[in-house]
Amino acid sequence: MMSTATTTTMEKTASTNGASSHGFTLQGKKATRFGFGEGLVTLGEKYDNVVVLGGDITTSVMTSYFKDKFPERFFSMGIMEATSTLVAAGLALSGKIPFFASYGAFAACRNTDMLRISVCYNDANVKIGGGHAGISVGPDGATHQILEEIAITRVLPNMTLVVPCDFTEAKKATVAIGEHVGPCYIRFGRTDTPMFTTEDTPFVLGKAQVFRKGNDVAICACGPMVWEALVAAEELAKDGIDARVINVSTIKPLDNATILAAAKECGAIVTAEEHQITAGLGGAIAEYLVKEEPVPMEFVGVNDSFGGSGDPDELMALFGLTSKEIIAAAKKVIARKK
Amino acid sequence: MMSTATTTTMEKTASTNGASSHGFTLQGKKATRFGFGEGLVTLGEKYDNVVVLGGDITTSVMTSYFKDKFPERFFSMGIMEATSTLVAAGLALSGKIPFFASYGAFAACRNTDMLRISVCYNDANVKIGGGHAGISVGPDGATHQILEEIAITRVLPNMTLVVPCDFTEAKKATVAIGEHVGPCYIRFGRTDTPMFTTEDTPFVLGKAQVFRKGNDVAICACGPMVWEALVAAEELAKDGIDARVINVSTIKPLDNATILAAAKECGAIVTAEEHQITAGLGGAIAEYLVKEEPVPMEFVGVNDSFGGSGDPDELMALFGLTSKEIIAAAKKVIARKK
Amino acid sequence: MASLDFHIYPLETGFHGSSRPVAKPELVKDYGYETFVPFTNSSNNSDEQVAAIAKEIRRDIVRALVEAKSGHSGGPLGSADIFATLYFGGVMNHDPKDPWNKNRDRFILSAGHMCPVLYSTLANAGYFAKQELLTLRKLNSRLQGHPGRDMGLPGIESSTGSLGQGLGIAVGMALSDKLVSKNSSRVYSLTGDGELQEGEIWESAMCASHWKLDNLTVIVDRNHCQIDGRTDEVMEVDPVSDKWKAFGFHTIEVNGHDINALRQAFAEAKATKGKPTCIIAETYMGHPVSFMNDDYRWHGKPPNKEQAEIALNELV
Amino acid sequence: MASLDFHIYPLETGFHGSSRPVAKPELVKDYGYETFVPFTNSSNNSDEQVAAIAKEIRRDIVRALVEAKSGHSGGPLGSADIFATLYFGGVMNHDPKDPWNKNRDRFILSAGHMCPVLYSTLANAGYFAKQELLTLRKLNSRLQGHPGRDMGLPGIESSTGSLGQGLGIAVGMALSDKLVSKNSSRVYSLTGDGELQEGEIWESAMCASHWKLDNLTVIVDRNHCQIDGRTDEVMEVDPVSDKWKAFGFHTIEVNGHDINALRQAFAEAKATKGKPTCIIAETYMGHPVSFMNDDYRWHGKPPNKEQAEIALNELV
Ligand SMILES: Cc1ncc(C[n+]2csc(CCOP(=O)(O)OP(=O)(O)O)c2C)c(N)n1
Ligand SMILES: Cc1ncc(C[n+]2csc(CCOP(=O)(O)OP(=O)(O)O)c2C)c(N)n1
Ligand SMILES: [Mg+2]
Ligand SMILES: [Mg+2]
Repeated sequence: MMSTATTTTMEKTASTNGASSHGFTLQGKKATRFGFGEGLVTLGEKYDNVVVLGGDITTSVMTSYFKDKFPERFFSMGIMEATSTLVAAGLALSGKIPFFASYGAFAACRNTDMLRISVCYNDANVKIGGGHAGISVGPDGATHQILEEIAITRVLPNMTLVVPCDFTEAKKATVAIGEHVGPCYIRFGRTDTPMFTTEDTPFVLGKAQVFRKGNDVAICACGPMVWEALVAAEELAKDGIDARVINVSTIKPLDNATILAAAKECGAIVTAEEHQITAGLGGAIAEYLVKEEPVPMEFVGVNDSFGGSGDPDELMALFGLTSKEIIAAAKKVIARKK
Repeated sequence: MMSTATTTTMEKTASTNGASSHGFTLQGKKATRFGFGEGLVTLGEKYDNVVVLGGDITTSVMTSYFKDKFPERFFSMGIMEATSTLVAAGLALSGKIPFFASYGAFAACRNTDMLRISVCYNDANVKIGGGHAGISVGPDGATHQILEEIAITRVLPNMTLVVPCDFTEAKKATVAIGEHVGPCYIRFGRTDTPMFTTEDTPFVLGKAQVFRKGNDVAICACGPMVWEALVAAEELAKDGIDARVINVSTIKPLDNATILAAAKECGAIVTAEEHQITAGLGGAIAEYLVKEEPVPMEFVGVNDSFGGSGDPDELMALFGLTSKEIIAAAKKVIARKK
Repeated sequence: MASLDFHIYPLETGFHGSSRPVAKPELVKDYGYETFVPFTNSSNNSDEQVAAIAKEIRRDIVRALVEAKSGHSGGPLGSADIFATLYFGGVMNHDPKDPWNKNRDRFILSAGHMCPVLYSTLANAGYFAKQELLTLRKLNSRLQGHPGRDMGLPGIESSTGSLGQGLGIAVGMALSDKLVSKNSSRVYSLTGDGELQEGEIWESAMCASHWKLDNLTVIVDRNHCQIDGRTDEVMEVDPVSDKWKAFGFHTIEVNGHDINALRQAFAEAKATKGKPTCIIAETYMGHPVSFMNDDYRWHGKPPNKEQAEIALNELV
Repeated sequence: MASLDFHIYPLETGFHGSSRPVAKPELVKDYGYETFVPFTNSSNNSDEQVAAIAKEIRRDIVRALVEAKSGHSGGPLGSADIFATLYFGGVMNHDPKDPWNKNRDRFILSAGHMCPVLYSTLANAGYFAKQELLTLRKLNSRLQGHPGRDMGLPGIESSTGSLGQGLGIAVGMALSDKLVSKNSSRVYSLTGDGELQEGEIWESAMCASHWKLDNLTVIVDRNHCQIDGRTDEVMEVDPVSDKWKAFGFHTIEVNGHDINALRQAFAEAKATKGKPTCIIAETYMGHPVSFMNDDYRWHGKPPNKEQAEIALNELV
């Protein structure tokens, strides 16, 4: 799964050189959803008021871990994402810390009005897990893929939006949103993707992390595209291009300082996300930078179309979501620098 | 209603000078929803397969005009925005041209999943009217105001999104989306707002119109903020600033050529919308320009907060949605030009 | 194991993310509000006393609406007897002096547009000064056009206004009480009958009965009216009682203007174990104001000054 | 007055907004697909003949799934008798040679994940070559993991896959036929029983009965299973029949594996005037494959090669 050509190259590079310029090592692959599942268990162990609502796909979005461990704090809701979100709001207004998880397609779209009014306008301490994000879901096809929810959730006032880059960060991010007070949405994927951060890799909710230093161009990525960005940076280095790679795992609130520094110091930005180019991470960064430091940008993402069935790696290649497109975008944006 | 201080100034200016530099004359006030209602009747008269679905607020969103004229092609759906959207999709897939209208809060958020899958992924010829948009709804407060749906609808592939600037354009836009094949969303308001375009003012779906020439800064606005932009331009002219005013009534697809020319020729952009700054019209323009011509931008809109009760004009002033903020933004962005 | 504490009760902080002030009641009318002594909640209050409070609630609704110049008359007036029974007939366990008491029963107004009756009820119970009713729908008022929790008005448990959502929140609260905290609080939620057209109502109903939430009581304000007309013409919701039964509820049909019948219904709901209860309260929209009674055109408009005067005269 | 015409029937254009090609069936297996002669739809087909076709549909489902290496076995296998009856028992008016004929009856698969049974049914009727079944879920296939109208597969009336949506689309089509075009076409839609938890099902039901859409027949695949377990444990949907009745439907409960009973039910639905009909078809998930039968764990996984062989042997 997702053993794209670029990743293979990377593995080769790593084994040849013994080390990479970014300091991350590929530790195999594991889907971010497992990090979410484990994070829930950690929270459950720490706090007795963390509760989880199941949406009839508990073994897909790994709420099953919590269910097995804390059956008395797990509540099956069946297939009613709108009302599950409302029930979560009611629990939050009663002092509980409820997590509700489903596929992002349904955890952000079936319940958008509920997120807007009952969660965000209420400022209810509800945590939403949106799984199977992006197109890497694969064969299930367009209805089960979701490429729109970064836009949908980040436009909501009071919402915090996190897109962890790998399994390890997903676990940290899940614990962090559980401990943060206020509405949160966390996005995670179904398919096994590269694991490369460690327990020691810094993660702070609301902070973007520079994963590789460089001043020629800054690649701002989220989710599994962070690894693709690191791979791209290694390739770019061969052409003498020194790319900064920033893991923008918190998309809302955006870490303006880190983004601004990148724009000032690199003068050109590439964004990469498994989402529509429209209104996503790239949009968030563009909106901020034109106000502070307008620099040339290029976007790697899905270009305003629905996904489709296929193997995850085939789809990532078909829709242009690999290091290859990041490399091309980086070269293009550097050429545009004034 | 909405007789803001700036508008009053404008009225004075017009009567004093006899003419304005943009060539538009204030013809009184009328809410854009009435244009929607009249447009539906025009469509009904022209085409026998135009049908309208009522959402228990027919006299608010003016589908009542169509209901009165063509009762046999009007179907009351009660209060079920999600299913009304699905029924519309079924009608479209049967060769009808269905319009469903409700408050934008419910016509874009209660049915987001339906818009995504059954309308847009189906490429069904469904037309959604989202009324009571912005905060100018007034006393009903935050739940009935909507400041997020430009983001929510423009991220959907296959969607066409129109935000007419006044009553007359709303009527034209309604007819235009009826004759356009594919999913469309039209946004309109409840409160009476300035009427200033005429039958002769050009309107083409997908085209932005330059409403005032100028090369110092371009103000890109939609909805009632277009009038505020014109008022602002008149004021700026007094300070020797020549502002271009662009009516971006079609937000998706964006008229890239007109936007690009504005960025190139003016070197600075202000956007103005009755919407969150996040991911709205300003976001759409920023996303495009950083790829082509990164110029300084400033955004006039609601800054990531919910609305509230009050008189429309009080709210517009409180949330910073008047010509005053546009003028300040224009001066600020001009100062930022390199 | 620790509970992760967070602030769940609203403060008087004004609008989100801003330092906007809360509107202070300025208007002082000749309503005797300054000297008003709140009514107490007691099962010892006679039906007549509760009915008298309902009348007072209605008067305050009219006064607030005429001042606001917009807002909903029909539903609030028609459901005042239900609110009076709940808050003053000894049905709900609530304390205006300690509004966020952990053991309180909670009320969620799913039909958010009907908030004038809730505001008026709360003011009559002493949650806040009656003068504040006259800020209804005004800029920075804690009495938003639809309930806004962000304004921190005591007694407002949740923002509502988008129909079909409040009931699900109430279900979450009932689930929290019964199955997580395991306390004996009860949760009440009122929905409109047009509101029953929203599918989330039936999701919430299914969920409540699946989890056997016998601490939940739903009241349907069955006034046969919604905005566009009579409910059976706009979108038929009958047979209402069969629907709730089929979704696992104990159902009680009752005259929603009969305090005694309402009290019995609430008692029956409390006594019903193993399933939630739905009380279908037959009411007249706008009742008992002569020119509003049973007329859907009064769903969403306020009386003007003359109409208000007539209404207030009828309500003495 | 003119009708504004637009292209409502899908073409084989591939994915939206792209020139992506449609996958061509490459796999040729020893299934005799090249020489296959489609079955015809006729009320003269005996129950046994229809049952035999159901078996063939099931075999093709297993073959497609094992090739796809992902996808749903349980629902599709369990509902094959319903599909065989609809498409080959003379119930639906449909023509594989003229798939978009204006007078056709339409079928909307609300439970989109069950598409393998629909694809297999359509192939057996001759809508497209059986070989194409072996492209299921592959890149650029017209047989998407959930039905995608953009792929232009003949017989696919709408994209579905997000549960609870297809029924509303079917209601719109029935409304269009009966009240706008005023033709006599019928619309059929199949939902899962877990799917009944989505509130839009009840909105759609209310709407269909409000508009008296007696040209609409809903079939509930009542297999008591969903992803996380038995339906009564995940979220109780019983009493299913009472719910549909309370929402204004004529209801028929039937053994969903009994062709004759199904035929009678569809006939009764056609004869029922003034209200839509809901046929609650009791089925077993995965039926009749021994190791799948009535086991919810087969909701969403394909058989591996060995399992497929066993299944195919059982299905001769
Ligand atoms: C989701 C949603 N859709 C539409 C509205 C607009 N709306 C407010 S009240 C109302 C009618 C409600 O009818 P009912 O529940 O019977 O209340 P009543 O008219 O009896 O007060 C409508 C459609 C809304 N508030 N929320
Ligand atoms: C809106 C939505 N939520 C969740 C899902 C994921 N999902 C697909 S099938 C399914 C279970 C459906 O149960 P049922 O309708 O009984 O079908 P069966 O398992 O019997 O095939 C779920 C939860 C979905 N497709 N759509
Ligand atoms: Mg009513
Ligand atoms: Mg099932």
